[in-house]
Amino acid sequence: MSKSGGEEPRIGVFVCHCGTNIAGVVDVKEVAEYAKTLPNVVYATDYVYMCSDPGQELIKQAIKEHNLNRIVVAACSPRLHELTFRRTVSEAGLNPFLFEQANIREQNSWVHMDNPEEATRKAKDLVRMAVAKARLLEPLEPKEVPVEPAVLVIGGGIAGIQASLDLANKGIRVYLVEKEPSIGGNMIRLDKTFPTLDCSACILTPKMVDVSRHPNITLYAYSEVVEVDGYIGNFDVKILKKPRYVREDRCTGCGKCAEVCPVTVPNEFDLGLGPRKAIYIPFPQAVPAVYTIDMDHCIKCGLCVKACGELEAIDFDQKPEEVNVKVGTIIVATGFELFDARQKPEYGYGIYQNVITSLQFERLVNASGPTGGQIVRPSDGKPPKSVAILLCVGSRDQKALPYCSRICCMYSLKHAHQIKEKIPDAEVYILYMDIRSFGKGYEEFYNRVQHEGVKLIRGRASEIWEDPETKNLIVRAEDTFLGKPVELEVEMVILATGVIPNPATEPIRKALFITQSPDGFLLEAHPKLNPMSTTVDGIYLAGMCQGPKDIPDTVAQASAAASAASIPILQGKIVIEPIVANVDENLCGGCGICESVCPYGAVTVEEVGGKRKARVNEAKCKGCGSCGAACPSGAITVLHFKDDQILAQVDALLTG
Amino acid sequence: MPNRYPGIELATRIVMKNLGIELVDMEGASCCPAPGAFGPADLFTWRVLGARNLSIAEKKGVDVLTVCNGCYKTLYEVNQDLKSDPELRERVNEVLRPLGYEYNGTIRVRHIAEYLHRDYGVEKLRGAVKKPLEGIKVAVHYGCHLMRPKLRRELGDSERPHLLEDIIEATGAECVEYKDMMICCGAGGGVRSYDLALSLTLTHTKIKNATEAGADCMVNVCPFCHLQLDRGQAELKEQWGVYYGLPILHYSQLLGLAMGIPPKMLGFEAHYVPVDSFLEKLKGII
Amino acid sequence: MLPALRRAVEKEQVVVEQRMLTVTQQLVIDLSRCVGCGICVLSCPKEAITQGPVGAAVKRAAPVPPIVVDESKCSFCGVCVAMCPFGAIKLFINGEPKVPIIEEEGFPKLFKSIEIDKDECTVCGLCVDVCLRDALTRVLYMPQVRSDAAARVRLVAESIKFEVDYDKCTFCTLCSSICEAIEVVKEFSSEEGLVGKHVLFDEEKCTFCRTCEMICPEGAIKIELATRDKPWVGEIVRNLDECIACSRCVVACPKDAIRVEKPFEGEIVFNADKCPGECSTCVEVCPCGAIYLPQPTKPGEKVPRIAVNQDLCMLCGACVSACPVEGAIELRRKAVRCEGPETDLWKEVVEKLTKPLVSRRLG
Amino acid sequence: MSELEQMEEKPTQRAVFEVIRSSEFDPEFAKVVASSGADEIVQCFQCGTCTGSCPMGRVSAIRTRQIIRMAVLGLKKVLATDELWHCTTCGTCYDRCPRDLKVTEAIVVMRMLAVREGHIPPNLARIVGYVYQYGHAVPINEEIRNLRKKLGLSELPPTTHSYPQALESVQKAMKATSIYETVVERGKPDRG
Repeated sequence: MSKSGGEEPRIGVFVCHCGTNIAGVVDVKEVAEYAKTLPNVVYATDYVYMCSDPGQELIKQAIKEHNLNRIVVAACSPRLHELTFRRTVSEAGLNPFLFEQANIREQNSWVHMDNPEEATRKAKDLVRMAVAKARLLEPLEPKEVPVEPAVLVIGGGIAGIQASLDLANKGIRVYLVEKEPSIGGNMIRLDKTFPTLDCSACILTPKMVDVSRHPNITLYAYSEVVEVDGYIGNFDVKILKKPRYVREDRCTGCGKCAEVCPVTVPNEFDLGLGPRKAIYIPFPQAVPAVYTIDMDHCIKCGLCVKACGELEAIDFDQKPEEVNVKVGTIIVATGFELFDARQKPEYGYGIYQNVITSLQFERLVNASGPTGGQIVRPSDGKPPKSVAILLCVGSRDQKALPYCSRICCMYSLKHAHQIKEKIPDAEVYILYMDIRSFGKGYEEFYNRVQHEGVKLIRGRASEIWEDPETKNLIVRAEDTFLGKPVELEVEMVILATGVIPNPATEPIRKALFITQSPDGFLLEAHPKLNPMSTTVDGIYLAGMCQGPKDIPDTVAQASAAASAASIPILQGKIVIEPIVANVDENLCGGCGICESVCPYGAVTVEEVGGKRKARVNEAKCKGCGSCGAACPSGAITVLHFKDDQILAQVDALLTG
Repeated sequence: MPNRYPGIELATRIVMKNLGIELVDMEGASCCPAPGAFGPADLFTWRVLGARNLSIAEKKGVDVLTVCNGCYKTLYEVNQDLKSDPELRERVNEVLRPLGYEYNGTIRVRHIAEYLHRDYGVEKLRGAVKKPLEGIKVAVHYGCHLMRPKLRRELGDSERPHLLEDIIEATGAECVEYKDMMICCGAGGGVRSYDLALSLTLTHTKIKNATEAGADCMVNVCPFCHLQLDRGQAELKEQWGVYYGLPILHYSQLLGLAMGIPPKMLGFEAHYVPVDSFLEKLKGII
Repeated sequence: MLPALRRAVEKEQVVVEQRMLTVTQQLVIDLSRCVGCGICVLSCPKEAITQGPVGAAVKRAAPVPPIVVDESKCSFCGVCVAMCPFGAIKLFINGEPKVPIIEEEGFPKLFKSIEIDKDECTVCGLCVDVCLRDALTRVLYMPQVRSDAAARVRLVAESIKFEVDYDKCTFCTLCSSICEAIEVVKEFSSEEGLVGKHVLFDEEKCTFCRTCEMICPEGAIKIELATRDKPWVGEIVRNLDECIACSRCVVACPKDAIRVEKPFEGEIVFNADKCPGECSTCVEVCPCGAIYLPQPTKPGEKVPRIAVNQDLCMLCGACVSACPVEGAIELRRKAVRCEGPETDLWKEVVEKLTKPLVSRRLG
Repeated sequence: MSELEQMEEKPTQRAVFEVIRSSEFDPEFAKVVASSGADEIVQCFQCGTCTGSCPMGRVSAIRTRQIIRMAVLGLKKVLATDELWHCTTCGTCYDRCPRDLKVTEAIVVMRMLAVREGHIPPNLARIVGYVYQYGHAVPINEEIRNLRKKLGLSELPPTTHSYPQALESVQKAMKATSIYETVVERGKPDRG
């Protein structure tokens, strides 16, 4: 039996009533009395709220009076108050890890409410087990590691831009990585923003310019994060700069190359509505204003080289370039993509020319879009005199996306308004299930659009047919208020497609060992109290990658993430929980099973003195125990959950 | 096998024989029974009788092939239900065992269209066509229960499928798109016998739209749809005074023509809408 | 949905289309012109074109394009348009025929030329007769002269001299009474009485029949004709877009007046011993009619199974694409000529085109 | 007289002003529908995709969404409606329902419950009767026999028509389930 400091354990047991949460079911007095009968227990008592100040004082007093060196509190889940009691114990002069908590609330009184007798018996079992483990507890010392004073921001949309600027303004170095040739994300594609109708580019481009000029921000556009190693405070990041085939240091963005380029292809930025050349910038205000050659379409005719002349910015031989940076924290802001409307074949997207998506409409109505802001329908280029907007295309649909995409109601109301503004005599219908105008000023905007004569029909569109002659569309639905099927003949249909997590997030998610919720978006540490952090220390979330949200919410979360990401950096060092895996190198055979099961990438097998041995990176280790369970030779144990400690608990349970 | 249109039975037997596929009769089989017209009377009885039919095929160790969407729905779904629910299977077998039958879930149920498309193969089918029906415009009628509900089938999308188009185009004919192509013939779910006039409204929509799209004929894969679309036109003439005269062919009959089987062996006599003018059109080909 | 990519066979054309809201690009392949030579396949910088069935492989009712453009790979750059020796490919941007890469001088055009020595040419039209396309047309300036004697005369006449010996002329008007070209002017004066004055001649109306000369009782009229060196009755008009540089015209010209410059230099070799005979696919596909099945001139003479007239061949390679026999035909292009800037891209294309091509077994 | 009063005068119009009272909600009915195979109907959010998809809805009074609504609320009178029998079971609503409801199956279940309540349409009784009597909903008649002979097929197909023992087993199976009592027996007078 291992002892700490060579002393005989003197255990104090404290049973909490938690008001009536525990005491209403469990006979707490009986449990406390029982505890006194257990070996090494020298003191036991109960109290109404152990976590309260008087409760904690009670523990401290008892430690002093009874010279206690091990503490067991039987109360709620350790998730809630383990830290509280560790601190209490520590204040009384004991090592905080000489404390054990027995959960007699969540795992007992709450689940056995109708059986107080059995619950009391189970509480005794749990206390007995805790005491058995407490006897074997060892003092542990937390470690401190220094923090690299820089932040990596992945994704250059509004979330990444906002987070980068906030951090940079605090004086922190920021590496902003964007996979597209320019930052701006999806927001820069939008025409106006609801409900204030600010021009999206007008409010975003100043921030983009700030990013490009800020001395604390290093922008890696047309680049991808390919590898992340390390842990909070010390992440090693490998960034791959994709070849633009245009030298960033020489290109002035003059555009002479694009003028002469003979290859015209659809511009992804306009969602294929308008053209670009094989050498291009996606939009005029692009940051950085550097041209990129699309090698999928370039034929290397050399006209651009000639047009570029003495600048000699074009370099067909450019290769991908690797950049390594070191950062203390990381913000993921990888955004979203649209649901592919072709998955709802009843709406005919991809088949009927005049069925477009909402994002295509944004480009159509945008003054810098391919039509100069004129709303026209694709089949004949004429302004449509009637438009139907279909909500929830993909969203709130068990056959597609079960969740609400949150933004579609509002942007569709905005689209209806924009159509009415530009084609006043157009009939605009919105087919909806519910209008969710949840934000500040949103309900008022909804009201305004109703005033403008937009017809809202409460019914989800069931199908669309195209008249092959006129290319008009017949939208079928039920007006559920009238309880009658309706058929609307319109000249254009806009599908308010839902949002999905950006597929490009997935490799990043895996590299960072962060998790996703069932909907595919990245999982936050706590949905209410910590929505901008992940379960991995030092990695934070901003914007749509965490879940559908509008611009105000995205910006707010981005600032929150920036603030959270700056804390370890401003502290300069971080404390690491000592409950980590520990390798007994004498037993380790270097088989590597531990490495393959570790969900955090904390265990690696390395050469030590000519032999392969498992190594634990204590900063990355979460103490989950997967490696310990998998180790065939019993070489790995998790401190505070050592084999003898757990076996003692099991013994205690079976011998009760 | 369809009782009303023996021509479909004959055409299927000949066509399959020519394709080298052996058909085994299920002696003593009963009505599938009809999913829409019989099912609601008692879903358990519907499953018992369906299982009885399946057990006949099981005993012979062969999969079931249907030429009818209704039979397909009943037998496919009963097979699926009983395979996945051992308790239900036991209750069904409790009724069947004393009668000398037992369902064990050992076979598959396939529709002839599915079989020709997936198992036999479109390319091979094209190879079997001796008289490509070039220049013939076909309006495709899927019928509902072949593809729907898609969650209970493995045939893919039911909004814009191309299963039938593929095997029809293998005969050399061209498929024309027409409005409301995927809607019901009107007969299903017992509606034909419950309210004939109501069922004919959908029939009218289909026939009218197909005719306006320039179809020379409409091809189906279900004798019940076949009845509604064929006899329904005679009924529309009688009740509404409108007549389109659009010839209705079961796929087996169309394939038979393309394989060079003489029309008189394909049993067009039982049709209400004469196919003479259609056959006239094919004169240069067959 | 936009952008819309489409490929469709419409009548005798394959249309490859990329449609955006404001720009539509179409690559149109004229199947009546495309011979399946495969030059575009080799030239395409994006490898978007593949060889389809050529020759005997094509025995179907509907037209099967001998080249297949993958619309998803095509950059609509127009290099194939510039390279096609048969003018079978056209690029349209918003409905207008346009090849930006040529207009911006990023790529030259395939060179070919027809020159006709006007001095030698007799406008006989044999060249037009043998031309397989519409590259040559004979334009006659006066096509309807058979019944118009005056016009006939003017075709050959430089000038017609009509001279009246007034010493002999009695102003009898016999000449003017039979000919519209002659007018006799008489005047009367009190002083001199009736006096003949002039015999006017209208050259335009004269048919050089000389009847006036013969009818004049006094022999006062004399007609002389100054003929042109060479009656200039028309010309052969060239259309280079249509010309496939086969040189049949050169061979046909009795005056050696035509010179054709071909886009390719090199040679074609027929290994007649490898040819199984009785196939003649190469003969059928050859756009120049350069390949033939030699016939014995006398019984028992051994002739090769297949042969080519090198003069007529323009080295397109259609026969190589079509030949189903391994190694029966070999094409070795040595040089490619162009008109316009010889850019790096052009040089790359030339490199690909000048690699030897050998016929391969089908399948 | 006001328009409202006028309408109230006419008893046929009164239904317009009908109040649905909570006392009419039969929670058991909703449970029975759910337990008979349409377990997810409570998730219906009344979007109307089903009605909008329904080909019959365009030509008849059937409103799929309302049928489901009545079942969810436990309004048992849905079983007595004519519209319940207008569904052709085409499954379009089933395929499009964003809540993954087995809409068509729910309707078939409700039809079965209607039959148990005694709402037996004559055609249903007739078809069940035919199956009992001949083994087939569409028995072979004289005309078809002749045609079969003419086409060179066997006069009777190799089904229950040819195998009396097989027919007997069908009849026994039907007797062993509740259908005999609820439909065959009760439906007899309707069979002409």
